[in-house]
Amino acid sequence: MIELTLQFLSFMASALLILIGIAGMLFLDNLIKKIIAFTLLSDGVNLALVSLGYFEGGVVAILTPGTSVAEFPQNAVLIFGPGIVLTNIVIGVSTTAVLVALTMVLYKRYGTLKASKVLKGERK
Amino acid sequence: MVMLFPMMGGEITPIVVGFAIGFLFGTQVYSNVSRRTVVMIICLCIVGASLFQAPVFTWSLIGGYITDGLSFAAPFISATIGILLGWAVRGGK
Amino acid sequence: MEMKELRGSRGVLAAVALLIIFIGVTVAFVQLNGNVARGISPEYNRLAHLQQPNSLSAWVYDWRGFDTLIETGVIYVGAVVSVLVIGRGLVRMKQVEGEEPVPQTSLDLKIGSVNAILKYFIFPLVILLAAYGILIVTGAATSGGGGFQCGVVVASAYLIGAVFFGKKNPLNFRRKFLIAIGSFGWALYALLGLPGYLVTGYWQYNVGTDLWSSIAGFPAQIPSILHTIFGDPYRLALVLKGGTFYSTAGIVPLINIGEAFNVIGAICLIFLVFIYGWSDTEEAKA
Amino acid sequence: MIDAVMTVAYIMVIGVAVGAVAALLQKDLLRAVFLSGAESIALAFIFQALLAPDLGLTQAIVGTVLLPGIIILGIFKTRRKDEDD
Repeated sequence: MIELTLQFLSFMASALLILIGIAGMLFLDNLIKKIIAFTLLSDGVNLALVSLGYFEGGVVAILTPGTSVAEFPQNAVLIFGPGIVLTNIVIGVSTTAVLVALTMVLYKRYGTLKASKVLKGERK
Repeated sequence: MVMLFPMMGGEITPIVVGFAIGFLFGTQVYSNVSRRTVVMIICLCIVGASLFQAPVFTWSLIGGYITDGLSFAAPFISATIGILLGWAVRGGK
Repeated sequence: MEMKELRGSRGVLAAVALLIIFIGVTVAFVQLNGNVARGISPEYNRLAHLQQPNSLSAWVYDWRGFDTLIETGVIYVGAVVSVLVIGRGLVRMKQVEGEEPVPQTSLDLKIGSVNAILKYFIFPLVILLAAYGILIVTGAATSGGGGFQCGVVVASAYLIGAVFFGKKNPLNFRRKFLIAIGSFGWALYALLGLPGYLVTGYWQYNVGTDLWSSIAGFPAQIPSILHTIFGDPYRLALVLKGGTFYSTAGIVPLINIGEAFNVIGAICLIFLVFIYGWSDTEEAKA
Repeated sequence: MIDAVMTVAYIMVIGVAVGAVAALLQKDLLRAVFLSGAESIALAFIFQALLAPDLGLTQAIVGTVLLPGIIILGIFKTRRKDEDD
């Protein structure tokens, strides 16, 4: 039997977010909604990476006044995931900006936000 | 106050750097608000600085540390003053 | 794909495919759950007493400096591509020649009666948000936060000003200013790798802190002049349980400032071009 | 051991999933963007509970101001409602 810890629940939430993101990016017709689904997908991946390093009773991996030097390395959470996630968030922001800009250009040319109409190629 | 001197570098440098960056951004501020608003900004800034507390590893009066529970984020105050000064010097109405 | 195309067999296929993806992801996560090694890393365990306060930034800058270098590049490229796509340039190239660029109307949010009281409070909010961003970047070496956080806080201050004041944005960053600080930030970030490279052979080696000199077999010793230049202005005393340690953050604060400038330039440029467009009239007015 | 932070975190895990589903079901695009911002706030709480406070700060700002800001600016330049014809 799997224990319902916070780590397990976060993993499940991130799996759900990844599923929702993929489904939204594939099956929704609106371009803006596809972009929102993309941000949800990247949120899910970030959550999975962060919850990788967590364990019960850990401490934040930043030295604060009064920390015990000897116990800190054993108690601190794994710092590898957050280090990657910070980069991931940045890349998510710039990718979203480019996607929205391209969507605005598509709207200008086709007069619609529906991906199916854009794919048919009817100019406005 | 433990041993003032070796730590002074780490406490003064953020204040100076904050003031410089604030001045740089202040040169881009354009607004025509009254003098009362400026006074309000300074008051709000001191309140905010006491809310944020002094940065960790700040132990002397220069960094804004007074006692436990009462300390001011000195870079925040200096950044606000830098922005206002830069606005006064190079900014516009 | 339209929703009505999903009825029938294609819908069943799509559902099965999604189910397979979900099961695969979930099984992988269940296997990972609780099976990750504790602690930070063997290297960190050995070196904890020589480490600087914020171990995240130590990781990022000592080990993964390249990664963040590319990240700063990515966000700058994002801004440039946004400018090219929305403003003139890419849109007016060859085969789409006869077409006008995207309408350049400025965002004029008429929030009905956004009255004087709101504006009376928005201006201090914008100024204090910018100051808070500067506080984050100056304290980055000793607490959570860093260059990117500072950049996004200042950029959100810019966005708030643009939304509530329209063209009379109090934090009125010009295009040239944004490009200048963005490029300066990236150059600062990249070039700060040079001292470490010249001395040890590793790009973006954290010179002031000098983590690895105590390891036997490390190729080079850092000259003390570099310690003085990069280390001493940020010298700190860490009062921990095991005693008082003197530490310095090395080049990490300078690198943070570079990244903050880069991010401010890039994200504010994205907002500027989304809101006002890239027309020449804007520059002539200002 | 159940304390306040953990309870909030468990609630927020549910909130993330509900917010994500609710955001994609909206007809009004602005409402969808605001719901995705709410999902981001919940995610920031989870990051805090998972002992990554600087990521919580970043996610709170990026997810509630920057990303919705960019997408809302895009919506203002295109159209607000999801067309149904």
